[in-house]
Parts: sequence; C-alpha cells; structure tokens
Amino acid sequence: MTDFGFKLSKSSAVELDKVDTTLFERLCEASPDARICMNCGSCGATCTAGPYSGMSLRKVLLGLQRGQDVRPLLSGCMLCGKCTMVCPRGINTRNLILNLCRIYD
Amino acid sequence: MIDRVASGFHPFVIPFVAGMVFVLGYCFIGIFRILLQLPAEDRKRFFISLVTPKTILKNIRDIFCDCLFHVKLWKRNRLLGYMHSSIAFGWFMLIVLGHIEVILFLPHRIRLFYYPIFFNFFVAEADSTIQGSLLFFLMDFFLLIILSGIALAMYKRIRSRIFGMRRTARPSLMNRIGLYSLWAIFPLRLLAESFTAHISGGSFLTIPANWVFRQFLGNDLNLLPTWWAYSIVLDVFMVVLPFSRYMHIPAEMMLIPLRNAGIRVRNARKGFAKVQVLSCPNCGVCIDACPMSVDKANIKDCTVYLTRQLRRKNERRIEEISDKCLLCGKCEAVCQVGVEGPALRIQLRSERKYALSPDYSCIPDPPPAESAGEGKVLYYAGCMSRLVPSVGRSVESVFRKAGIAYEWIDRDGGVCCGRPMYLAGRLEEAEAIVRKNEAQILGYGVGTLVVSCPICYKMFKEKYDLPGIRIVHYIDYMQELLDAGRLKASRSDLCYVYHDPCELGRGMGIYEEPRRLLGRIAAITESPKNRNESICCGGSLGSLTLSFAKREKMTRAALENLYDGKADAIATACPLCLATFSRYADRPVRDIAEIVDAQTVGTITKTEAI
Amino acid sequence: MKENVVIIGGGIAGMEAARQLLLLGYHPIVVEQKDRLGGHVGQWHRLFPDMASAQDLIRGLGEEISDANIFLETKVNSINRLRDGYQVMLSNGVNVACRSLLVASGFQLFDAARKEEYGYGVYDHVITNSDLEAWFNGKPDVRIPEVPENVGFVHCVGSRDLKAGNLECSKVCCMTAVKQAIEIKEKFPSARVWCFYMDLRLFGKKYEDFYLGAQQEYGIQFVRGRVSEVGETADGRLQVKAEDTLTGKPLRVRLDLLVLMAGMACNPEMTRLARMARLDIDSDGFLKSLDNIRSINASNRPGIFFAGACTGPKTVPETLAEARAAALDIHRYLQKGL
Amino acid sequence: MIYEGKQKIWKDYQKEIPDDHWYYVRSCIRQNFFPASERKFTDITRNDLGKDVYETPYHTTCGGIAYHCDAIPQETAMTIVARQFALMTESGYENYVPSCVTSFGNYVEILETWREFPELETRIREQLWKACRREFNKPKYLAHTSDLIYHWRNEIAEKARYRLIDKETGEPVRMAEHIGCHYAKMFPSKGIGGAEYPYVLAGMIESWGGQVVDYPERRHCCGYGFRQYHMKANRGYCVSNTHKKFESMEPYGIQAILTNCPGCCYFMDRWQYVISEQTGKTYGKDGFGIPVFTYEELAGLVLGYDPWDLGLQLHQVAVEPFLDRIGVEYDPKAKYLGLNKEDLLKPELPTNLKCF
Repeated sequence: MTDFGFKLSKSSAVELDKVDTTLFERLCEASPDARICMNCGSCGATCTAGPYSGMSLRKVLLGLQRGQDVRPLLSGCMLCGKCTMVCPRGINTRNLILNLCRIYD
Repeated sequence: MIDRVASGFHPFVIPFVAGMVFVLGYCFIGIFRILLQLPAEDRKRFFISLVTPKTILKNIRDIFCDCLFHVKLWKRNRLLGYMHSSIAFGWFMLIVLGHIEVILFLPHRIRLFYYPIFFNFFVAEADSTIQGSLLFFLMDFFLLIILSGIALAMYKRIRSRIFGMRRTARPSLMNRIGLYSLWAIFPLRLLAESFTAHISGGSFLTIPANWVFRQFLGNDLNLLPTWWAYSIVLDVFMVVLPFSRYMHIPAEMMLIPLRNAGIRVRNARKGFAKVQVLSCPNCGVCIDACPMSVDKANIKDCTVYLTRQLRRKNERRIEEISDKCLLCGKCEAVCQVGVEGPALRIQLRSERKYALSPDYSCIPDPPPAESAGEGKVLYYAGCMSRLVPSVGRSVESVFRKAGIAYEWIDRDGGVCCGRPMYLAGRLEEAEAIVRKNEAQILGYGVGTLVVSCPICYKMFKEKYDLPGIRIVHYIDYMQELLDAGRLKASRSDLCYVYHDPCELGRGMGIYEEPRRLLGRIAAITESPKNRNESICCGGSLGSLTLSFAKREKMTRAALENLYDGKADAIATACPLCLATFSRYADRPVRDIAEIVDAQTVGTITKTEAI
Repeated sequence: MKENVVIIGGGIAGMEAARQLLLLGYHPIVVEQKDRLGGHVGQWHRLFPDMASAQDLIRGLGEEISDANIFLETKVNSINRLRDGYQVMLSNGVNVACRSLLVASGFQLFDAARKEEYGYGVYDHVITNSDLEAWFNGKPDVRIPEVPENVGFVHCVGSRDLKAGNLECSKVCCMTAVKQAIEIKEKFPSARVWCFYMDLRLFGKKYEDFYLGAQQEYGIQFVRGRVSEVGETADGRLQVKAEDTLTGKPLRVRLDLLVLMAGMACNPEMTRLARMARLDIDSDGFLKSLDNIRSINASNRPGIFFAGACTGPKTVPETLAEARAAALDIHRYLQKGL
Repeated sequence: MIYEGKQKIWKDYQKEIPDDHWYYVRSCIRQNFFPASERKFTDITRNDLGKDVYETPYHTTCGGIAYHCDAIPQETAMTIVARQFALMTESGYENYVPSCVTSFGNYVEILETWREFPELETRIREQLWKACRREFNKPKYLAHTSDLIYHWRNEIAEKARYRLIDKETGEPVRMAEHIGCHYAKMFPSKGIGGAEYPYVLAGMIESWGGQVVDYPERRHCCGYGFRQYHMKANRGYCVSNTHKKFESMEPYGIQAILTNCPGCCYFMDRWQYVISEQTGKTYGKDGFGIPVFTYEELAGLVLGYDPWDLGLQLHQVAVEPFLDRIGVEYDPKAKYLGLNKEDLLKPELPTNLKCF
C-alpha cells in the first residue's frame, strides 16, 4: 500500500435505518419509558456523575438509538436518583439504567 | 386414675404418631441444614449464644412473649392478640397439663409420647381426687379458651376489620388445609373427651356434654370414631405443617435464638433468611402497613407474599416483589415475628447479574488530608438536598449564625453516599462509592461531619469507616447549638405535624430528637400513624420499578395521614420527603432545618466565632 | 328584505361566518372559486386533537347554510366603494351592493416543489401532507408504496425559511406531522417512522398527549434536524440527509416514503383582493388586521372584515372562532349604521 | 424518478446565452491538469462551429483559487477581476466566458456584490485606475464555457462522428454528471437547470446519445475543497468525500463521468487511484476505474478528435474501455507519444487500479 501521508477517514455519518438498535429495543422491552424521552437534558444537567464521566441519560438513550457506545458515559453513574427526581416525563431512570446494565453486552 | 388399656396402645394413635414423627424429623433435618448453611462465623456466634446465660434468658423470654403470648399482637389489637395467644398458649397448656397428668397418674407411661395427648382415652376414673379434678378443670378451661380463639379465627375470615386488619393475605391451598385441620382439632378433642368423660372423668365442659350426648346416644359406639377423627386431624395438621404457614410455629423458635445471637441476613435464600421466611405466619399485618397497598394492584407485593413466593421458588414473582418495594421498613416494624422484608429484598436484588459495572476511577482522589480542617465542621448535603436548595441554605445559615467554621463538601457537586446503589442491591458498587467518598471526606481533615439527608446519614453511620470523625445529623447538631446557647430560638406561631422519614425513624431509630428540636420552636401535633408506623412519602429510592404515576397515589395517602386539623404545615427532616410531599401537599412542607433557621438568631459576636 | 353580506371564500371560515350571519338575520352571499365548498379542510381526512372527520364538519356546516346564496366557481372581479358600502362585481355577472364584506380567502398550501432539494415532483416517493390526507380519504396515490418500511416526515417545509419566502411558523404542521405519523403507523404497524423537526411546536390542547402517545405507543422517533437534501437510490428508494443536532452527527437514512409538511403560504387571490379593495398587507404577506390583539377581524377599510387564515396561519378551531367573531363584528357594524 | 418533474425545474432555470462573439479566459490550474481541453475548446468553437472566440495572452488568474483558499481578501480578487474585465473591454467584447467554474462563480459573486453595493464597485474602479490606469465595462453576458458547449450541443450533435451509444448493445452509455460547486450552488439562478438538478452537462449527455444516471450523492463535493486539499493534513478528509461519492455511485454501473470544473475532473480522476491504493477497491469494470471527462474532451470525442490529441493519456483512469465502448478509433501505441512522436515512456503503474 502506497503511503500518501494521509488516509481515508471513516464517515461519522449515522445510517439511521441501518444502525444496530437491538440494545435499545431490548431496553424498551424492559423499560418502555426509554421511548418517551424528549431530550430536555434535565437529567444530564443534574447528574451527580456528569462532571466525572460525562453521564447524561439523554445522551445514553440517544446514543443507543444512534449505535454509539455509551458505556463510558454510564460507567460513572452512582444511581443516586436525581435524574428520576427531575425528569419531566416521569421516566423511572434508575430502573432504566439498571436494566441497561443488565442487558448490555 | 388407672390404666384403662392394658397394652397402653390403640391403633387410632397411629396417625398422630406418624404425623408427629414426620414433623419432628422434618424439623430436625431442617435445623441441621440451616445450621450448615450459616456462615462459619455466624454458626460459631450462635453456639456461643446458646450457652451465654444472658441470651438464654432473653431467648426464653422472647419465645414466651412472642410465640405464646403474642405480646406484639396484643399491643396492636387486643382481639387479635387474644385470638392468637388463646390458641397458642391454650394449646401449649393442654400439652403441658397432659404431661403433668401422665407424670402424676401414670408415670410408667411417660415414654409413650402420645399419652399426654390422648390421656382421657387411656384412663378410667378410679376415685376422684382433688388433683384430678383440678387438672380436668384446667384442661377444660384451656380447651374453652382455645375454642373461643378458634371461634374468633373463624369470624376473622368473614370480618377482619374488627381485628384492626383491613386486608389479610389470601390463604393458599396448603394453608387452607392447615387452617381447617387446626380448626377441627379442638372441637374434635372436645367431642372425643366428652364421649369418654363418663369413663375417664372430666370437668365443666366435658361432663355436661357427656350427659347431653348420653341422653340420645345410649352407647359408646361414638367413642372410638371421635378419637380416630381427632388423631387423623392432628396427623393432617402435622403433615401439612411444613408446607403451610404453620411452619412458623417451629421456625420462630429457631428464629428467636438466631436473632438474639446477632446474626444478620447475608443471603436471601439460605440460613437465617430461610428461617425468617419459614417464620412468616402469613398473618398479613404487613399488607395494611405497606404504603404500596393503597393501590390494590400492589397488595401481592407485600412481604407476606415475598415469603410465600420464596417458599414456592417463583423466581419471576420474587424479582417483581423485591424490585417494587420502597424499602420503607414498615412491614418489618409491624411484623410480630420480625421478618426483615427490606433486608431480604436487598439481598435478592444483589443476586442479579449485571453485564455492565460502573468504574469510578473517573472520580479523582482528593489531595492528601490537610490539618487546616481541624476544628472545622464538614457539611455533606447529599444529592437530594441539592434538589431542594432550601435545606442546604438553611443549614449553612444556622452554621453562620452560630459562628461555626464549616466547609460544604458537595456544594458544587460531589460523590453520592452510595446508599441508593446499596438499596439497588449492587453491594460491591456501593462499596466502591463509599470508598471514594471516604477519601474525599478524609481529605478535609475535619472532626465532625454534619449530614442533612437521612439516607446519607444511615449509610455514613453503618457503612463508612471515617476514623476520628463524628457523624451527626443536623437535628442533633442544631439541638446541641441551642443547648450550648450559640443560638437563641423564638417560637413560631405555626403548628407543625412532623413526618418521620423512613430512614431517620425506622432506619436509625431517631424519633424523639426531631420532636424535641421542633417542639422548642413550634407547636407540634401528631398524625395518626407516626413514629415507627409513619407512612413512607412514596419518593423512596428503595423502589426500583414503581412508576412516577403509581408513587403519586402513595404520596397522597401519606399526606392524608398528615392532614391534621390543627397543623398549619408539615415538617420533615428528609430532602426526599420534602421534595415528594411538596408536589401534592395542600399546605406548606418545611424541612426542620428551614424552621430552625427561621426561628433562631445567633448569640455570639463575630470575634468569638471559631 | 334581508341585508346582503358578501363573504369571499367558501372554506370553513366563510361557511361558519355565513351560518352565524344567517342566524343573525342577514343574507350571506358566499363566493367560492372552486366547484365545492370546504376549502382545504374539505380535502382533509381527520382533524386533531379529536380525530374528528373533516368531511362531517364540512357536511354539517354545508347543511346549515343552505339558505345562504352560494356562488361556486366564481371570482370577485372588482370591488368599488359606494357612499355607504361596496359594489362587488362577480365573474358570473352578478352585481351585489352590500354595506359589509367578509374576506375569508384563506391560505395557499406552500408549493413543496419549490424546495427543490426535497425533490417533490422529481422523486417517486415524495408527497406532501395534503397528498397524504387525500390518500387517507381514499384517493389512490402511486407514490405511496404498498407496505412502506421506513417513512419520514419533514417539518417546516416552506415555513420558518427565508429561502422559501416565509419566515413565519405555519403553526399546524408539527401537530399535523405527529397526527399523520400516528395514522401511518396505524396503517402500517411494521413501518419505522422518523419525524425531522427543528422545534416541536405543539402548543394546543391535547397536542402534547399526541406527542407522548406517538413516542410511547407508536415508537415514532423524533430527530431534531432539518432535512438538507434528498436523493434517489438505485432501488428507487429515497436517501435523506440531515444533521442530528442533538448528537452533532450527520444522519443518512433510506426511506420508502417521505412526507413534506408543506406550510401555509399567502393566497395570491388574497393579494389580488387586497389590491382591489385597497386592503393593507402585513410584513408576512398576509392581510393586515387593524391590530393583532383586539381587532384581528377588522381591516383598514370600513365594513370589510377578515376571518381565518387570510391573516395568517390558523388552526381549525381558531378559524371557526374567528368566523363567529367576524359575524358579530359585522352585525354590530351594520346595526350601528342603521 | 419523475423526468417531467426535472424538466419543469430545468425550465425555471434557463439563461440567455448569445450565440457568438465571446471573450475567452483560461483557468490557471487546468492547463496543468488537462492542457488540451482549453485548446480544443477554441478549436471546436472556432473551427467546427465557426464562432468568434477571442482570447488574449495578457489575462491572469481571476484570483478565485486564492480567495477560496483564504489566501487573499475578496477586494483583491475584485481588483484582479476588474483588470480582466478591462482587458475584455479593451478588446471590444462584452460577452465574457471563463473556462473555470470557480472563476465563473467568482465573477458571478463579484458582479452580484457590486450590484448590492455599488460603492464597492466604485472603489474597485478607483483601485484599478491607481494600479494600472485601466477602465472597464462589466460584461453584458457572463457564461461558463460549459454553458456555451451546452448552448451549441445540438450543433455538435449534428456534426458528431460518434454517439454516446454502446457499440455492442446499442444501449446509451450510462453517464453521471458532476457539476462544480461554484457553478450554481451559490447563485442557483445563474446556472442552467439551477443548483439542485443542473442541466448543463445532462443536456450535453442527452443530446449526444448518452443516458444520465442520478445517484444519491450526486450533489456532493468532488473532494477537492480548496484549502482543505492544500493542507496535507486535511487530504484524508478530501479523499474521504470522493470515496463517499464513488461508494454511492457504485450500484448504478456508471460508465463515465462528465464534469465542468477543473478541480472536480482532476480529483475525481486522481483520487480513484488513491482510493484503490488505500482500499484495494476500483469502481469501473474489471479492475478499471470510471473515466472522468471534461465537457471539451467529450465534445472532442464525439466530433471525432484523436483521443491522444485531446490529452486523454493524461488521465489516471484509463479511457480505452470507454473509447472501445462507443467505438472511437485510436492507436493504442500512440498513447504515450509526444507531439513530435517521441516516446514519452510509460508511467509507473498503480498497485490495484488497472490502466490497460
């Protein structure tokens, strides 16, 4: 292979219809709440782990639907429940996170 | 009294003997297995406790009070207490008296353990003695007591309300068989003894009954079938016992010494937990106590059903029941045998396997401890307090007024105390959070840690290793400030009803301190269900699966209990209760810290301040 | 003899106003360009939030105004000022003298073909909200596949778009998109549906319930990002590009059907009327009310009133309420004059 | 695809193009890439079509490339353009035709800017006067050379020796068109067919017998991107864009690509080689690439010019399969002979991209 000093970069585009959302679908079976997030961002704003791991449940849910690896975000979650308190849609966020931790592979 | 049957045997005793052998064998094997299941350390502790005089006495007292007299039930409802203790104690007395009879009159038969039970069949009255008639009188007396208890039990099936219970557990098939055989034992005994009374003698119950029966049944043909029936019913009861709630009778005798030995639930399926599960009498007192039972759909998730499902090994339901619970601890507080519903559930939750575990290495360790913190107070508001900023602000204001040098560790975010993770059953993960947080706290080098959230407080007190640091809830700390005269309090003209937060009250046993503090600055009124029967606000982090909508019903029910005509406002000492109640309350909800802040002024000048 | 009131436009605004004027004892003359009454709503299928039948609404209104004078396929040729009223010449040769006129000329659906990048009229499977309603009403449409797998909705087509000549929000499209997405899911339960929005403007009674239901019960996904371009793939499907502004990533998706939520644009007929009657035009191109708070029905000309979408995008209930208000305004105006 | 829908749009975007008397300006980079294209443009227009196309050796770059590389401010570009216009004025022409799409875009942008801000035009006139004592008239008509070939496409078709038809199957050749971004994306009304569905190249292909094939990433940039390419660190990004286009094109069996921009033609040709080196993938048949032509080259081919006179040997992607397909006669041995028939030697061969 000829070295040109530069390389083809991988596209950052998300192929919405092809992206693997099995994990998200499985999460929805366990926690149907996962579908009703309206991306307000309250959870991320109040998150205790946010400053440490960048955790934001909104990003986790959206990331799962876009085929991203959300494990680094989740890793800091302390399950403190502040997100449950602030969620305007009443999503049971702690249960959702626990379910996600159970099914993640 | 003389032996009526020369051989000292009659075939009708066989069912009883078989049942007795079966149940005793079952129990002995059970005890052996449970002792094996206990961790070695706990086993050792148990054996030591069995030879420690203090615990021996406590065990005897507890077994009498709890198993025979049902003291806790008496306290709860006299009728209920009478019903249970009449049967338990009455039966106990029949057995004891039966043995006394055998020892007194037929000491050579004492080895035949069915003799005390069927004494009246095997004896014939020779010449009545004072002793005999007294014993016969006592036998009839206790039989009457039991029969009255049975009558109440039957009535309770129809109307449980007069026993102070709105709802009772639905009996399973085995429980029904056990129940009906139990109900049948004593009337049959009355019949059998009555038919035999003209031979064996009797007292105020059996002799008149014998006379009545003889008026229209002129022969003794009825005699044997009733004894047979009595023996068979006893057999049925004993055979069913291990598979029904009546297992609680032997299990509780095991539970009391284990508990008194200081053993805790470490595994939800084995050992101590197993004894707890078997000890559950299915009385259903926990159903009314459970805050979730305001919703009919949740009744089957109360602790009584957890123990039932654990015995049935219905894993799907076990998971559902253990995840739904708020872990408020009220079922445990009202349970007459002391089944630890929350501890069992946390252990069950801890059995879950998670594919993904957190990694808290992203939380940086603080710089090494500095001596600058000495004499200072560290304030830890906790995650929830930060969502109700008035709590932190009030605590801070009180500190300032009292001239306390303090640091607010999590003013701009911090590390969770770990209790929410613990409650979710992720014990190792909770441990990791605890270790992270310990390092953060020790980094300040302070001597006192003031906490405003009971959830954190319980965790700090029970799971943290913070050498040299005194952990104190602000309730105590503010009381001290007032006692020391650093604050001067004025009285509020509002009347408060105090809500005991689960974690502070049942969790830490702090009931009087908040009332004392609040009472200094305001009038207090009590709600019908208070102290250890206080109703969870519904916001608890303990529940994993309860939806927001379902919690609302519980919150409203808990508020209903607090709506007292005299109370202008509700006071509490937990940020989560505060936030949850504030959503729906029809009157102001205040944290005690806020009230203290509003009602106090500082008494020292700035220069005096440390 | 009952007094004439000329109503220009036979959509729901004109019909409701005619109904009210009949009740108030006037003789409404409804002038409608098309060969039927009902306007845009007449071609719609179901109306949010109650999912009521649009046809029933039009039929009901139509029955109640049978006593009015209705001229179909008729235009206004000229409007001349008389001493105390107007002389309205109609294209069918009828000449009406009236003291009061109601303009209810409505809006024009934005021509989605003008957003060339979306390929309406170029690609095989791009339709508009209006086309979809027509299909719901039973009109066959070859552009809608038998069983679409992936369906997209593009919000704000011709609205909030300087390049499309309309900076304003068309108000009803977000809710229409949610409604139609649900209806598509009802017809094709296996379809995956994405709504591409810039902001979700769901402001009305029960609208939020629809949004929640769309997510919860129908699994419709909302993607925050405007569709930038559409292409056709080798197998005749659509390739749609947008930015997922919430993750900051470009998106590509292959769809079997793309529905463009065409907005409300000014009706050229309205502009012609405004010139004839010397009515003021507002900065958004719609007719200018005397003010936008108290006198939304009043024009700058005595005796001429407005109702409905001729002054800007409106929902159905708003339009009906305005029509009633306009009828009262006319009544008061005529009473005062007597 | 609904062809009538496109026709409707094409009808909306037509511009007036005078039939004769054009002042011609060359591209600064193109003569290095494909030098014959501009030469053949003059040959075709003057000799084959008999048009008056005038050029002067005094003209320079239009400044567009430097402007788009952020190397000079627009005012500098404007002054350069002013001098170009002065040369046209001095030569007595009023129809201006640049051969570069970026130049065309540059001229359009500057003329539109002057229309919006006349004071800017006045200032540029002053600056030009101060700098070189020249004055200018703005062109009456501005067109790109591809506009002219489009304009004369039917005359070319009449004179054509070959048609874009597969000799073997009789089917039209499947061609993709690629329009330079600066042609109409900035000012859609200035391009034939507009910005979304430009017709300028499609019209030529249709007129000369070929079939235009649309593909999803048709609008996408060729992968030059001016300052992106000029920074070596960013070239991976440039070639990735080209890669995206070819990936999108792949399922359509495209046999040739027609371009109207110097950069596009060059990069879509050369990057095929880079992609094949990095991924091992080629997009034509049997390991070949897809040939990329300028519109002058394609016009020259159909008119029967010798492929090597058209400079097709300077393409990275071998053109022979295409020539064979439409039946163009050529001497394979003459591919690498210079004008004086001297052997220029064969270039080094790529690893994966087949060249003959």
